[in-house]
Amino acid sequence: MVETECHEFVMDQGAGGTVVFVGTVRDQTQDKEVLRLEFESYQPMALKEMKKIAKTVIDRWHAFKVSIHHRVGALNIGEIAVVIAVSTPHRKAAFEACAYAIDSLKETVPIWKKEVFADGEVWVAAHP
Amino acid sequence: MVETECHEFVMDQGAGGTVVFVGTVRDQTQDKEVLRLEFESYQPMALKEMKKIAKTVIDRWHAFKVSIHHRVGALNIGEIAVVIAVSTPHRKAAFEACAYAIDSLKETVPIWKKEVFADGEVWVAAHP
Amino acid sequence: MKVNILAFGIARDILGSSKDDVELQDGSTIGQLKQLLFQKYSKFADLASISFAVNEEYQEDDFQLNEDDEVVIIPPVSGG
Amino acid sequence: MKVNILAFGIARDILGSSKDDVELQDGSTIGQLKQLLFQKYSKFADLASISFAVNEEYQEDDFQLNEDDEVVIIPPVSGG
Repeated sequence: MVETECHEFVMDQGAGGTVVFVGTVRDQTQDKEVLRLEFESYQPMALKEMKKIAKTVIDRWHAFKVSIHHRVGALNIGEIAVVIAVSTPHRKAAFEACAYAIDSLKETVPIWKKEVFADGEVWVAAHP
Repeated sequence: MVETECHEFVMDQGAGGTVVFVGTVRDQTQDKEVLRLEFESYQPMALKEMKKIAKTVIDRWHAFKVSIHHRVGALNIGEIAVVIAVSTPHRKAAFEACAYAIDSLKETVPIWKKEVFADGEVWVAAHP
Repeated sequence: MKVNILAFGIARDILGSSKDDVELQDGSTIGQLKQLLFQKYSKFADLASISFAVNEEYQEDDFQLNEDDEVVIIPPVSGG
Repeated sequence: MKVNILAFGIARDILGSSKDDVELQDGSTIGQLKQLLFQKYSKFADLASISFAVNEEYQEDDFQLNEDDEVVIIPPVSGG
């Protein structure tokens, strides 16, 4: 399971705390039932942008290790879409750094999510 | 692995995010090498206090599910001591609630940690 | 009256035992038990804090004890 | 000069293809390419935002393009 791998990767014998964020596919958005999600990415740039986030986390919060993982393709309800794990010497930094990482991922990493409903589909956040 | 179990327990099909805090045994404290930790608890009250924390997390952050798990006995360096997992409708709440839960656990739950060094041992936080 | 003491962590080390019986005047409070313990075991004064629990709940100094209550000495907790 | 367009997400739907070639005057910028795309595909104006990447990096409107550059249209991202 990717979540355990991510966490095991960031475990460090000097780490005071590891914070893991797990984003799963929700079963509804604005009261409308979602059947599944489809993610696509511009992969080489997505990896570059994820590495930038990881570098910031290491520089700013002195993280020992960072793991950022995002699935692409079709995902069903309840499936894990994203896992971010951060280990730091002190736990407060791990919470801040992990929250920063997921916030940044949602802002800068070229990944696109399409919600598929019974009666159509929509690219999330595409329109104002 | 307890961490995966904790996370799987809190997964919810309506959850926007799950945040997991994992506390592991550190290899040093104030530059002194720790050989192992020994945890003991006043178990019936520890469970009661953990349930109070879980209830607050559910009431205050509208969490779907909360899992709080703490090991007792002798733990070696790198072993997991505590796992807290919280799932909420929105991810910001999951970070806040999980940070609150570990902060509270450290303040109120009757669990005691003894650090064992090569040349002695000390009950953590016992003295000012 | 007699109350039963249960001690954990460094409190157990100070008592030299995880259990002890203490004789108190009827109607004594946790505050009075605390004074007695501090007189008998001077090392309690060195601790960062000390709390007490009865019926698995933290109780304040003014909590009135009853015969055969189980009073748990809670030195500074350090879980996590 | 010719630049190669790569489109993802809703941008691909608007183009009707994930790839396209565009003829631009030599020395054109991303800003000029953007104008041309907005003229050709009016639906771009409905998007919440639109960014461009060259060499796998976000680039601003004043970025000067070269022959055969691969320019990636990045509609609002929505990972996570």
